[in-house]
Amino acid sequence: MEKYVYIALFAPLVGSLFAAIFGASPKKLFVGIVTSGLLFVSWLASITLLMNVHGEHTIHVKMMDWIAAGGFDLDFGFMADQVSIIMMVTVTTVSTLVHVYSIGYMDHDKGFNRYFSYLSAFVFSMMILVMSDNFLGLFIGWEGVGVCSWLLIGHWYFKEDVSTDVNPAISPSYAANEAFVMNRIADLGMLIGIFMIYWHLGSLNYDVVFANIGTLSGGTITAIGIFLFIGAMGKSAQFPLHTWLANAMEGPTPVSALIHAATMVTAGVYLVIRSNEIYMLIPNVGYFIACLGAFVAVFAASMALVNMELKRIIAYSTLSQLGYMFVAAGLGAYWIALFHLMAHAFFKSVLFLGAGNVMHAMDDERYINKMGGLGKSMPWTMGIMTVASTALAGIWPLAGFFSKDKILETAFAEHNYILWVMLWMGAGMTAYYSFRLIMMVFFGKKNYGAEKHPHEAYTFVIIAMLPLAVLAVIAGFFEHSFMHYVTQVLPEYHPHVSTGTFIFLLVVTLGIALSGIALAIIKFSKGNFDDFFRKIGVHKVLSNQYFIPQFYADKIVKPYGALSRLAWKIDMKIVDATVDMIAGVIYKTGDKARWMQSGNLSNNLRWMVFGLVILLLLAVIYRPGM
Amino acid sequence: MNSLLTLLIFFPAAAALFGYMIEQKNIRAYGITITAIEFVLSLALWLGYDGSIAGYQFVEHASIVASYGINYDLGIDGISLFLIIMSTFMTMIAVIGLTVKDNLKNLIISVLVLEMTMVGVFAALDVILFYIFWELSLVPMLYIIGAWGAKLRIYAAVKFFLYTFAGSLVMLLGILYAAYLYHDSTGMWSFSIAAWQAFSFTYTDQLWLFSAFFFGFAIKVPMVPFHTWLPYAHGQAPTIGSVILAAVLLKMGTYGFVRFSLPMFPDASVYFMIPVAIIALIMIVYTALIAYAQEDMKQVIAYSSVSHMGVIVLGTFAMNSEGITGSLFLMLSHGIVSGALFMLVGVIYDRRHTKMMSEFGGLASVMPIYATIFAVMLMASVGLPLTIGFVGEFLSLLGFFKVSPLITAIAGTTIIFGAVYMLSLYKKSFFGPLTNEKNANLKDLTSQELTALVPLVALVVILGVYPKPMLDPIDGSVKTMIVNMDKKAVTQEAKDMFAKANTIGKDK
Amino acid sequence: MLDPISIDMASLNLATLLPMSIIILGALAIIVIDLVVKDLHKSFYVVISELFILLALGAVFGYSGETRGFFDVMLIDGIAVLSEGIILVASALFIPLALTSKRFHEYSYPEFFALFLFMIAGFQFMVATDNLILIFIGLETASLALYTLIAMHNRERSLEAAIKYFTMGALAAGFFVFGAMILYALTGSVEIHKISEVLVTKNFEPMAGVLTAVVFMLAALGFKLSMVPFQTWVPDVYEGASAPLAGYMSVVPKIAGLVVAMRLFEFLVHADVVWVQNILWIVAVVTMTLTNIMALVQESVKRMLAYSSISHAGFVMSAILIGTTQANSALFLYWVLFMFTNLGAFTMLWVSRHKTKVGENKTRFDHPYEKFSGMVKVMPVNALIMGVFMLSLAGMPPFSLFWGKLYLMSSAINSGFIVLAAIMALNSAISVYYYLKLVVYMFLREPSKNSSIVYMKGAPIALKAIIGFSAAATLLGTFMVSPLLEIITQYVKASGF
Amino acid sequence: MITLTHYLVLSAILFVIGLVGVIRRKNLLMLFFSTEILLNAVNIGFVAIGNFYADLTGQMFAFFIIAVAASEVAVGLGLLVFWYKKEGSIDLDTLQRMKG
Repeated sequence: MEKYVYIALFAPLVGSLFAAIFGASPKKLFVGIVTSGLLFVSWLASITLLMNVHGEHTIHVKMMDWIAAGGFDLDFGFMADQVSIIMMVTVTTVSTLVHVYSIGYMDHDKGFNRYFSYLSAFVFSMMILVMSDNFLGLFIGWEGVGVCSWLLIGHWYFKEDVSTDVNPAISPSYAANEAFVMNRIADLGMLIGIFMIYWHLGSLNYDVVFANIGTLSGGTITAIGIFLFIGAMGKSAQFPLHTWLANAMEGPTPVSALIHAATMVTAGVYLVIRSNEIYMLIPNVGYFIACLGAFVAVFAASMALVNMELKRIIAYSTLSQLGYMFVAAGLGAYWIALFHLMAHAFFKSVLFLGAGNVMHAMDDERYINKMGGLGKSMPWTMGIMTVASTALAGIWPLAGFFSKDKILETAFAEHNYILWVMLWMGAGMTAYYSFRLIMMVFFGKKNYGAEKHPHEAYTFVIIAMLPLAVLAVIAGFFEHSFMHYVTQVLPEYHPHVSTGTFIFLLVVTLGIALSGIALAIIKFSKGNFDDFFRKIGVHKVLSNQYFIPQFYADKIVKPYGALSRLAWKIDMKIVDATVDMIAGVIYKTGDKARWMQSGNLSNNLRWMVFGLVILLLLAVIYRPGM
Repeated sequence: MNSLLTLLIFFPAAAALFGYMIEQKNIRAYGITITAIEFVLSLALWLGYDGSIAGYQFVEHASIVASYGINYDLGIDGISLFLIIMSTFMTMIAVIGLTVKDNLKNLIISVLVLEMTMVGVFAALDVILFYIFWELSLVPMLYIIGAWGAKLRIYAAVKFFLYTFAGSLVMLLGILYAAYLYHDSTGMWSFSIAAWQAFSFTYTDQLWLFSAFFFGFAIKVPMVPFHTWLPYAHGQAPTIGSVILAAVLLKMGTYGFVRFSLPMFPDASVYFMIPVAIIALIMIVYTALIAYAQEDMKQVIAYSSVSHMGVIVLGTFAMNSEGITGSLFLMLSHGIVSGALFMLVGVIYDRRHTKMMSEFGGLASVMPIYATIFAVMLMASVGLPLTIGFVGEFLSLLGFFKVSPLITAIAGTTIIFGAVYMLSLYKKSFFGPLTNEKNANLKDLTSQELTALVPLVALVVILGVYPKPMLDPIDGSVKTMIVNMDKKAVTQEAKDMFAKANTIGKDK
Repeated sequence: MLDPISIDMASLNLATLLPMSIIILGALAIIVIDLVVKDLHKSFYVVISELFILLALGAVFGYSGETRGFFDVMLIDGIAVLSEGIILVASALFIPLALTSKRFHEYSYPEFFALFLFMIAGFQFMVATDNLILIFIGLETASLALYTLIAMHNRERSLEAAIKYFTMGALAAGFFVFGAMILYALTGSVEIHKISEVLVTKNFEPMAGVLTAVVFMLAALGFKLSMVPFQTWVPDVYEGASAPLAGYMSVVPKIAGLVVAMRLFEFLVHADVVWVQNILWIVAVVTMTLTNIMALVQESVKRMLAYSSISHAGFVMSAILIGTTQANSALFLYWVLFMFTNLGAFTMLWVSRHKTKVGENKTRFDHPYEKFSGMVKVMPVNALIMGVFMLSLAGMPPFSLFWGKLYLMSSAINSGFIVLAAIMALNSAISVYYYLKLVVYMFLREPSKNSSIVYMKGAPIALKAIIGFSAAATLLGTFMVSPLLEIITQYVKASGF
Repeated sequence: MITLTHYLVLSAILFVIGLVGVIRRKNLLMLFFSTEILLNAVNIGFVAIGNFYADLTGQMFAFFIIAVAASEVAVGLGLLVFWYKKEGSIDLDTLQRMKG
């Protein structure tokens, strides 16, 4: 079995390095094919593990020593237990398909090879993240995916910076840096969490940590939990570290699909699920996580309501879905969180890919109000995206229904009715903005000039999308087998609600979802509904993302620059000047002292006599020790 | 092979003497050969080093001033071993990457002399001997900066010289006073480092001596507020000067802390732990801020190295082997990384004769390989896991966390600020459209530059993934050092601190 | 009726006079030869004097007998031997410099060499006695000869220098004898060991009298040792004198003065007369610091070296204040090493004269800094040697003078003069600047355009030898220190300091 | 009755006169005279003290001082004449080429 672990882990790396060889050279198709192939290998390995790992015999492998100093001794260790295998399968599935898709999508890009090298490198990091058997290994992957996302968001680095009202993200390279730095902020929190774990338990291996975490004082555990979660907030773009995700849409669309929808952003959720032993001990923190999640779910959804950028809308919806996952995780329903994570990975990634097709067809048009009526020209894409949106909206019998519904159920069962209400509203919004998007893109009248000739994407691209679409449809039916599988490591959880309530919840949730859809369809089938929001005046706030980006720009980025320039001035004008001043003073004193050397003989003689007299005076007046 | 260290020290010097006879146009080849041989010799040191032995190895002894206890004592342990190797290695790399044309012979010769002093500093086991090499290292550096530097070179060189010289004179006072104390209680003159490490000074004396030594080291490191010579020196120095300065000369200061301050004055070290840590904090945050404000690529890296040295100092004063080992490893990694970064800046400077970021932008599209290597070094510099930069930084912070979580938390911002200034540097010069047509047809790295840089890249990755072979010997020596510190500590506070810093879980 | 005076020759122990007599003999010989044969080439006289000096040197170190002799006027103790050694070696290094290829007419007079030898004899007498009379005689003999030697360089500047030096010297002589008079009045003796005995028995009463005497002595010796504020003559005289003579003056008269100072003051210091200690402290500190910072602003290397040598004198002055054996050994060690380095430096100036003057202050200086700019490009070896001298003077390890500084500072610390040591360190830090200035000019600047500079134009082998010798001594100082220290310490111990 | 004290006082007074001369006079010749006064002041003292102690050393010293004084004058005047030839003046303030 070990070898499958290694295959699953290193196949992407091999692919990445292979692609890297051709990094600087012009497009080579086989690069794309080879990397995709290797990912497929990795996928096969993951599936094999999925088939073979159950019950107690999870797989642990120690590859080699890494860092050993003082009491600290850590090696590259990997494990394949149910949770990580689920993650592996999800990651490899989506990424394999995204790779294939990318061959088509990046067809004309001159950074083709480079792109695939990065993409595979990302998958490798992601695999480390999910497969590591210790926190530091996870941190490697954690940072690794960060870098790859930096590289991929900045893939079109040559675009120039523009003002935020032209493009809120300014430029790919800017967005890339923003994403990296924001994640770094969170990573610091995580690092501190890791430090605490080490100094209290003397190890970073999951087994050891989780075995002994109970021995620590409540305060310590809480602190650890909080710091780890700060890390999670960064990666999963939870409020207030969420702004980077929307800007990350500057990257190529497949990247958004893979990294910023399916995998990387869910790493935070994974962390919380993985550390469930810790969070179970600190329900307050869990509750806080849940609340934050619920808040983000609504907060992000609200921004999606009015936004006009195709990908941003989906990005916000990703945010809000992450919120859902955190609610589940926070409330202790870890397997549900994981379930939603997986389901979401499928339908959200395919949604993105669809968006990619659309933008491609519209020569990288990013605003949905400049689209419309594309349904005729690209039926497949329309079909797939509609399915995905339905799944996202949580309509029976699609995946979203099962996973999301469970979360609402949990919230209700835990008697967190406020949370439930928020999530419920969120569900409605989700349904609305998803179909608003569908309507504005595929239906209604053309809002674009005749120079554009939308066309369906390559067949193999569509084919690459189909499996995801299918999964988006059927994933939900695996709920029970999934639960049985993962609860072998994750704590069992069943939302206990009476059948009556259950039915009620079902109806209510479905109801709001359907009504959301209905609203969208009706309103947008004839023109635009956003005027309503303009009327009630929230439009401006929402479309400016609650002015949070401006706030960061004005209150953090600008002052930071000013502060640094000030520091530089201080350094030059004060610290350095002082040093020079001291030297200068000495020098000037020397210059002053020269008058003594008048070179006039009688002055010299006077000096001698003066010296004599002074000494005599001293002899008279100054009498120490007597 | 017991005179290996002597060979290591004086082979370059001898080579420098003979260098005068070499034909002007072959001098570069000569330089590379010599430094390469030197590097191989230093590797032999590594092979011969026995990690299982505590204490110094390759010890050599000869008397200089017998009546006054000044001896020619050489020896290494895990702490100095890799610093020596790093010095020889970086010198070799720097010479390979050398692009200076005029008066090359003198430059190579001074570099060789410099190499002698660097190895000498790390190999010396006699305080006076150490001091001799320490001071002597200023002279060739003065020449290198002052003769091949940029416009302000003479100001920069003299400032560097005077500042460091002044600092080390204070240290000299400390040395003499320590010798006096040693003579006072043992009745014999000795400047042997080992002897002083074994000898336990009284508490108050320790405080004084620590401060005296601190001046010498702090200026060399350089620690805020004694750091202002560094930007000038780096800004004006030729590439090779900056490389060696950043890679090795700065490390002398931090090495001094590990070799002198901690083991000789453990109580004082504990007493000054927090003040020093706070200075380190200022270094980390304040200089990181300044680095962000710079317009000159080289200045960014110059200030960034001050910031990183802050982390090193912090780790050194963690008083546990996680921290100290980490800081020593960080010295090595910072040596390699900052050296590489300075060389990279040198590459673009050779092509465009400017280091101003405003002059660049979009370089990634014209010089992809250059951009890639730069990116790798950048990531190593911001401490990305699996690069050499991470191991040391992580361990240093980890180590100090036990002492003071709060300070470490603030110090940890280095991973944020580091990312900020480095990424903005990268964005300004490599990303965006190619605006300045002067850059339109810059040629990518030459084979010469690649031969210099690729080994560094390789090291960055290899040691990032598998640092063990270096960590083990270092850690061994550090552990013994800490044990001895604990043994000779006179105050209870110190003993408690050592106990606290080295226990996992509840403090006893 | 007077009884016939009968003295047992053996008791005179004339051997004590041998070194001086040799030198004086040499001087007379030169004069006689000049009477007999006219216009001999200077090289002849140079060699003759060199030989006599070496002979005397042999006699000095060969001597091993009674410390006292010639009516107990002579006192050949350890420090006498050491200082005589230094004086003679310095002279031996100095004389060959007359062999410069350029024509200076002082060397064409045999009197020059005769006077030079007389001067040496004077200094020898100064150090080889503790009798104030003889000290006075020696001092005056030496000084008068020296004035003349300076004047013989025969430029307005050298004449001016001679006059200044002479007049102030005369005043100093006045101080000296007045001080001697007071001491005589207090103790009825002019022999320092007797004086000290008497004073100690009288427990230094009347203090006022003793202090007054000390003050006058301090003023007189302060002039010789160029202690502030009696140092005003030094830069001018050095500038006026020929480079080698300036170098010579910075070494030999000072060591003579230092020895006298040791003999005079140390018993006071040891009898801890606090006043003397404090005053010496102040004088030493002020001297080394003030002149140090004055040296910073000089435009002429020669003047800079003048100031720096004052500062060095201040350095070693503190050894007398410390007064331990280590300190006194340090004094001699320092001075030996200083002798080589400083003579070397001045010799470099000597050989690097050039026809036209350079620098903005063209009319004034023979050796402005500008003259040396870019020297490394023109003649690397010279630049290197000069650089080594400068670094050594700056106390940069491992060059010779570093060891002197080291040992002196450590002696200060060992006897609790921490502050003094700190000030010493501070001063060496400051002094680096002006020594470095020359290094900077030589190594870091471009050669000045005017081609009329002829560095070291055909310097004869003798000069090169001298330079090579002092360079080697400076460079390899590290290896000389240990044996030197052995000898010095033993001698100093022997003479009870 | 004239005691030693009187002699010493006289000697001191003369010495001071000498000193004053040295610092006041601008004429080189006068300067030499002043130094002579200094020395002779000391001579008086020495002789008196020698007499007081009934010891010859004082007188010996005096003799030596006289001798030295003589030779000083010789050298001094030599320099002075030389200078006068060059400058045509023996005023101290003309003697100021070098300073700083």
